[in-house]
Amino acid sequence: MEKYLVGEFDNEYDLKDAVSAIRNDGFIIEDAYTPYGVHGLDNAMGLKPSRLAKVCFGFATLGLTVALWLQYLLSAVDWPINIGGRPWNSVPAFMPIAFEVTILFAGLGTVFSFFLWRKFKIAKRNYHPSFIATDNKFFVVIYKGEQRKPMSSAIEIIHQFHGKKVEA
Amino acid sequence: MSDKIKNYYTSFEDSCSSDDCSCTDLPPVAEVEKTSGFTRRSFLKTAGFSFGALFVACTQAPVKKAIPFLIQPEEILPGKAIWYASTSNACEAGCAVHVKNRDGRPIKLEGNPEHPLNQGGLCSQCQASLIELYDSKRILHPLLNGEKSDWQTVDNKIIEKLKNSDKEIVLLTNTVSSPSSENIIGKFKRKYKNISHVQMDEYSYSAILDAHEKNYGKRFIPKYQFDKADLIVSIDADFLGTWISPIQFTKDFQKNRKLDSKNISKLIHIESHMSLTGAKADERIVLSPSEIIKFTKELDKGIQGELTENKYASKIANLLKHNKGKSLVVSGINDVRVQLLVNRINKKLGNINKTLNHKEVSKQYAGSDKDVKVFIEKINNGKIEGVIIAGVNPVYSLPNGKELSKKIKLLKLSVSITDNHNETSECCKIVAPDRHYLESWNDNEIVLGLLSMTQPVLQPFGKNRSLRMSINSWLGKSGNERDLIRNYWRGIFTSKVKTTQTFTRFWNNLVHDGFVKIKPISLKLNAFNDNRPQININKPKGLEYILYRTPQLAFGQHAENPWLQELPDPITKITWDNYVSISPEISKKYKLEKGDVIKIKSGNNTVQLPVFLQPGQQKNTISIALGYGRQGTERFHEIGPNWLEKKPTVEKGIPVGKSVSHFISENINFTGNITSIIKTGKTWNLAMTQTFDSLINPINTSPAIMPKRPFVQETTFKSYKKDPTSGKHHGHPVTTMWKDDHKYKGHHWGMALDISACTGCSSCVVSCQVENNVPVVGKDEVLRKRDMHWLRLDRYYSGKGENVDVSFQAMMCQHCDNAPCEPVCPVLATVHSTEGLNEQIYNRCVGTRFCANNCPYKVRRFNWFEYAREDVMENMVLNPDVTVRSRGVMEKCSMCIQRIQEARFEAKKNGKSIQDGDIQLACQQSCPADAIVFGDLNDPKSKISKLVNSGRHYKVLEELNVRPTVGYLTQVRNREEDSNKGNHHG
Amino acid sequence: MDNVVNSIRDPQIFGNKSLTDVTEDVCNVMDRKPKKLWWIGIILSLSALLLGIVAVSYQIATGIGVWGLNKTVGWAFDITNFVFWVGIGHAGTLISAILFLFRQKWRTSINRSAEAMTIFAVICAGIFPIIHMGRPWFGFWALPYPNFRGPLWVNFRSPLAWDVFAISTYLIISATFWYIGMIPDFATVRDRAKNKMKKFIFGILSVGWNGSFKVWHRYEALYGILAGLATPLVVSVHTVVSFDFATSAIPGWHTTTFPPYFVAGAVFSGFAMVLSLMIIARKTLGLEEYITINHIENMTKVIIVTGGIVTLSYATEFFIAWYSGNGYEQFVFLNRALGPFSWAYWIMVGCNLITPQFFWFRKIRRNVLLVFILTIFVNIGMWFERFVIIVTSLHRDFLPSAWSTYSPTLVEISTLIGSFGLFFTLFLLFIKFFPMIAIGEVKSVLNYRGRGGK
Amino acid sequence: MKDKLINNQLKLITTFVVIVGIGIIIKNSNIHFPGNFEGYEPKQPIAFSHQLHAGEMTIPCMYCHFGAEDSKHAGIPPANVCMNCHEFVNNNTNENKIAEKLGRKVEVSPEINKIYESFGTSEKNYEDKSPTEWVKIHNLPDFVFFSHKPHINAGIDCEKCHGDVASMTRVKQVNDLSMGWCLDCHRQDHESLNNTKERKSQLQDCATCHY
Repeated sequence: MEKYLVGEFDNEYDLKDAVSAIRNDGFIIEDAYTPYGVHGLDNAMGLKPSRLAKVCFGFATLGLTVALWLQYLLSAVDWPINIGGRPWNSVPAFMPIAFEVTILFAGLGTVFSFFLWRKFKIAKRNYHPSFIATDNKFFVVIYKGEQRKPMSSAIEIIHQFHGKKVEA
Repeated sequence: MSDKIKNYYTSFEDSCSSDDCSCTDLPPVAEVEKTSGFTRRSFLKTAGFSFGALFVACTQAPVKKAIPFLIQPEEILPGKAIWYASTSNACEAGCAVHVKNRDGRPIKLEGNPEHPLNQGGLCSQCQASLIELYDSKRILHPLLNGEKSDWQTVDNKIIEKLKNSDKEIVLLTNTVSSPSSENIIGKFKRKYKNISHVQMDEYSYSAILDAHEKNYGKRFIPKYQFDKADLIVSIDADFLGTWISPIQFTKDFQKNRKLDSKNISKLIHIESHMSLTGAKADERIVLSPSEIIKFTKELDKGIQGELTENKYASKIANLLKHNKGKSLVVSGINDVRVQLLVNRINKKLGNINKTLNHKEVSKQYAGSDKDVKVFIEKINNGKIEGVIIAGVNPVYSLPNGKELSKKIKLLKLSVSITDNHNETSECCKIVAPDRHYLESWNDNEIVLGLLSMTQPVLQPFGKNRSLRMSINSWLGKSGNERDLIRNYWRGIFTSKVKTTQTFTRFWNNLVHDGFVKIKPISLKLNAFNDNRPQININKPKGLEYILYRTPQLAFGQHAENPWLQELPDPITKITWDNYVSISPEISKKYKLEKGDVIKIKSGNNTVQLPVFLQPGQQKNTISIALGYGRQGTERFHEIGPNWLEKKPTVEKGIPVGKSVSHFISENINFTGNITSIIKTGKTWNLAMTQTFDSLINPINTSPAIMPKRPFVQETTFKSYKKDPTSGKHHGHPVTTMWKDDHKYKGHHWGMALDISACTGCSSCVVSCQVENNVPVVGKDEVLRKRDMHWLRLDRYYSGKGENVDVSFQAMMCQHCDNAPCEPVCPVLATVHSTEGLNEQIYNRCVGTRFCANNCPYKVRRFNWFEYAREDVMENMVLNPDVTVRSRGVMEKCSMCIQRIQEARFEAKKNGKSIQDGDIQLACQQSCPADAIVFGDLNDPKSKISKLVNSGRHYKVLEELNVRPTVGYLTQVRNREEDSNKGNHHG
Repeated sequence: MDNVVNSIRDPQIFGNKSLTDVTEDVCNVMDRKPKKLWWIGIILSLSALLLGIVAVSYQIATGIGVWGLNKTVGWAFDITNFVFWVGIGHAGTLISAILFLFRQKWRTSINRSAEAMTIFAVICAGIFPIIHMGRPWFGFWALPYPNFRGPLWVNFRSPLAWDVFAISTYLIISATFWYIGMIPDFATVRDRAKNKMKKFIFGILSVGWNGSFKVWHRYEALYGILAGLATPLVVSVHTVVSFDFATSAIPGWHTTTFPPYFVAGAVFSGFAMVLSLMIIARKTLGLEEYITINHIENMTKVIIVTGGIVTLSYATEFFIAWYSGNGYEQFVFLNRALGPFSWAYWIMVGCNLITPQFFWFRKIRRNVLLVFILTIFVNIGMWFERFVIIVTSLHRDFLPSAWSTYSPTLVEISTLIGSFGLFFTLFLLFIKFFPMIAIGEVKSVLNYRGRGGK
Repeated sequence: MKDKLINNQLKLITTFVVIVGIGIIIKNSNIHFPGNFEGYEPKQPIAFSHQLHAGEMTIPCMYCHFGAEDSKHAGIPPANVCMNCHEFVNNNTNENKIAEKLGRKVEVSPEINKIYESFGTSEKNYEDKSPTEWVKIHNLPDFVFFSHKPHINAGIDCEKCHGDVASMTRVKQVNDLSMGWCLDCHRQDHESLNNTKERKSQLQDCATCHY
């Protein structure tokens, strides 16, 4: 617990305001812990938008390509079979599957990437055995060191926003 | 073509010299009984044919054994079909057949194209008679008082009775058309003086014979030459369906119906109930039975130049007079007076020896009602001591059969020669089992001067013996059947056969070809003795009934044949039942609907049967099919798949349908008057394969722009001659946005069906069933609309009331080039071949049924269950070249792909390409009307290509752009104008 | 601004709940012994399921012949049930995905159970294409996998192959979406669980979730993406299902309006089913404060709209049949309304056209019992819609000689009952053992009216 | 961090190697997919050696399996074909050849004797006649139509499918007889086929084998 300072709040608004203030004071916010996704906290913490959307697009493109290419390959090249007089490469008929596979690749790929980000384990580490951020409490974790101001000013801010410091 | 096939025929003659063909190393099949009855294994082992698969204790995979011959007969090659020429005995018509033998078992019958009578056609009964060979309920050993016995005991007993008889013993047989049998019966009569021979036909043609006796001094049936007649007037003679020799007549009839000739024959048919001939008739006149007799009388008056009031009679008489010598009047009424009138008319018209051949007369039927009547009287008066009954079932087929059976039971000697239990054999003390015709030797002189040969194509299953051999034993002689016949012919060879050949040569030809022309006996007829009968018909007060035979079951001879029972009646499309066909007028009068069970009373006779509303039925008549209610059909209780909601085809112990033999009049007349009709309040399900009769939409759901569907397109002969495309529905051109990726550069198989020629006889349906291992499913499944026939014969009525027209349209897979079934199958189980066939791959099919749903023609059949194949005996009829489909897969017409492949292999072997006509599909081969043509659409010289370009060719549902390769040729009727049908031009 | 708007609105959740209240209320359902009503429900569902299992086992052992199908009508109850259940499955994704994208906050109380319903409905639906095969044990042949047959692939042109892809994609994506949505709630359950077993199981399910906002940040991006993917997916799936019919050659099936018609119908029936279930669930589990009358009212409004589209579709079909000048097409529609199956047609019209009209009245919309009854009618009507489309089009198509009729057997009816048994069994187990309300999401809308909640 | 990356890559490579390895093992082992009986080499009732007859004596295949040219089945020779030679040859050991020369009694080989025994004691007695029950090696499912006739007439060597039987003492199935294996040839050009495009694709039609 030496490396981190943990503050506890009762609602999202206090947490959000406190995080903004602490960050403005030059502290490094390691993380925040909340029972639900607090709207606007990402801006307060200064998090960059996720890259998952780009990943998703990549997988979708892959899915589309694979589906169209495979359907063409298997129906028209590998073993072309006359099916009801339809053209070998019946592109319109290949569209539904191409679409579904696109979605499948995009969805699964994105989820896979999401989990891959933390090696299939979402929790990085547990900072404190007693804090539980899944019920009604909100926490902020401040990294000690490299800060311009002393830690006490951070604790002050926490108190200012109706929070309290979590003791080790 | 014929030469090529001929090479296949190998007669048994070469290798067999003894009766049982035991010249090979095969033990007689009868040995098998000792082990465990007939199993596939023991049959294969003993009958000795290769590749019996048997599963021995398996470690990893089942071990399959292959058992070769010990000594392989030269002509037998496992896996290759051998064809034998023979003559069918399925009915008295005696059509010539080719029997396809594979690995020692006959698996298909086909008409012999060279035979002058049936000319390659074969009826449904004959096609189906094959399975009777493998009937596990056949009697395979003699029975004494119902107990299993042996020949020695039985023979001794019979001979003893024969020797010690002091009263008459009657040998009652069907018509004996075999010269050698006639000969041996003669010997029999000479040896045992008390024996008298009575011939009877179950369905009697006695009146024709008797009338000719009165007119010409000899009992004979002339050879009717429908091919030479320009005008045919048929007075209730269903010659295309059931009368005398329907296949021969259909072939002949079609010869004068070729549309490319200047004139075609015109058929006028007079009848009370709808028959196949009536369905095909150009003019159909509907009269009640009593009116028909009256009409005949009036017609005779008209022909003889007297005045007649009957408008039909005068009109037809005029027509006939215009066609003197080119017309033919026939009648199927078993009434001597009517037949005398018909003889008078034909004589007056000068048809004798022009359209009515008095030289090569038919010997198919010779039974005499008079003789039978005398026999019955004698037996009733106790003047008879014993009977030997062969080939007929009088207890069933005679009107007073029940009393007869009681009398027979009282006799000292009663012998029944039959190969299955029937009503007559039940009351006989001794049953001497007969052979199936595919197991026996026989000779037939069906028409004078034409000798047909029957030869065995496999070893007999049991210790059966034909009538000839039985009599031979009772004469105290031994020997085998073949030698008996051969020696008989050797004896009369020089006198009978006008040839320079040696006898061996003659005999070998006879066995090889199946028939040979011999010198006919000259009949020496008397000069025409005019005999005008006095007919006074009172108009009956009530309704009249007609008893008729259906083309599939005839008079019940084949009632135990599951194929025939499930074959829909060509007219009513009902399976597994007989019923009372009534006219809509009667239905209205008595408030009857389809399926209501009514009680019909005529004198003391009653019967309860469900009713069926038959379009085209004379308004004051009802008609009932004969041949049902046969003992032995109780067995069909078991038939069909067994499941939760299964209803048995027949209740336990109840036969299929009801017998109406007791309604036959004492004079063996098949009509009569009804005393009363009572509605019982019960209902009965009639299993129909087609419930909608008309191409006209049901009234309340009919769209204004399409009151009638244009699937059957028809015209008259006159319009056709003016414009070959007349009557055709002119659709809109179909366009496509896709480029054609699929050009058929090799063969492109196609088929054309001539609606105009098709008589609806349904022979093709059975032929297809036999060829392609189509299962029988039972009445309940048919009721549920799950019949399995690949080829269904759609029947449509047009017109109203009595005056309806009938069209038959054979509907099977149309092998569409743009098949709608194919793109919907997820697993590629139905795809297109490079030769334009729609292929169904059973082993790939998972059974989504999407293809069947998407088929506009609804010709796909699904295996709803694992259809019973437990009867190992009947399994031997299966075609080894066609997969037996398992449960859950789709099947349909494959265009007999196995035949196409066979022809391809043969062509390859000979280094040639397939020629037009090399491939004959099963349906096409059997068709007596030659209505089915198959061939290569890419070959401009093929018959099919010519038909496609003939102007008559159209495709059903062409507007869907599915591009079927099966097409139809317009219905052309030879009549003046088409009043009730306006052609729809879209 | 927020205050002005929000003050005139009802709160999303009634009863002034605190964050802990939400946790407790939802989790208590999982801890408490279930009510008597739940037990009755599960026993009924399990017996229905058992009946279905017996029926399907018998059918697979004996053959498709135990159904009332015939050579003309090759599909009836099987595919009707399939389309019906797929349709039901649509509301769930629609509520969770599309309403999420439209930022409809009222979805939070119902989206979890609606998604669960989707998955269970798709499972129910997915069973039918498999068991309707003649040889279901070879059903895997519909998948393109390398094999020793050449290799032989599948027919990518077949709508049934499309179905395989569409339904499995839909099931996978919906299940993923559902699971992803539940991870924070699993963590909540884990953290308050006393039972070790429960802690362990939910520990695994929650993959170590601890409320880290850095994870929340990415999690919300992922959730948004999945919602974005599920939306076109939900439309495409029923479009593909409608292709089963629309790409065929059979009049009455061969219709270009089918995709929108089917999608609207699916949403229509799905919302009705969600409503029925929610009404049962809130009653049996005492969740009236979470699933409020406002939720019910909102959903009835969606039913009015989709019901309107369905009505329009029915009218369009008839209009096009008349306008096309195609006799076969006209016949099929006349036959639908006046033929032997007209009773089914009029049940369909009665239930789907008339029922939604009651929802124009606010009093009815806010009467829970009436809404429940009416939604049941909508579901009956929508089942019959599929039945009418499938059976009436097939039983009289082109050739009169092949026309036939259809009546179901006991086995088919049992299978239908069994599918309901499976659905309700799964659903009842779900509401007992999983957080049936999205705790995290509800918490986020507690203060929707403004600051407060203390 | 770098270590971790390498570690991950190592894991990936290991997994890949293991999967490929398993594949190679399955391919080369005797593990077969269901329905594949490659390598089937059952014991036959008579220890007949193709190596001796077809190999050393160079008897052509079609001498015994004469059905192949004109039938679906190549056929197993009936005992009378065996007797064409074995009426005279009843032993193959050199000692007995010498013994024969010297006019001493020749011992009949027990295997050849089985042929004699199958004919039974006398011509008319059917009871003890028993054709040899050979074990069928090359089995195809019932839904596959295979005919030797077109293949032999196309000039395809027996060895192409049956392997080098002339070197086998006991006959063994050398190919898996799978549909893919059939198609390997049916997709190829063969000099004996008229090598037109249609002809080739016709051989790939489903109904070439399945009907």
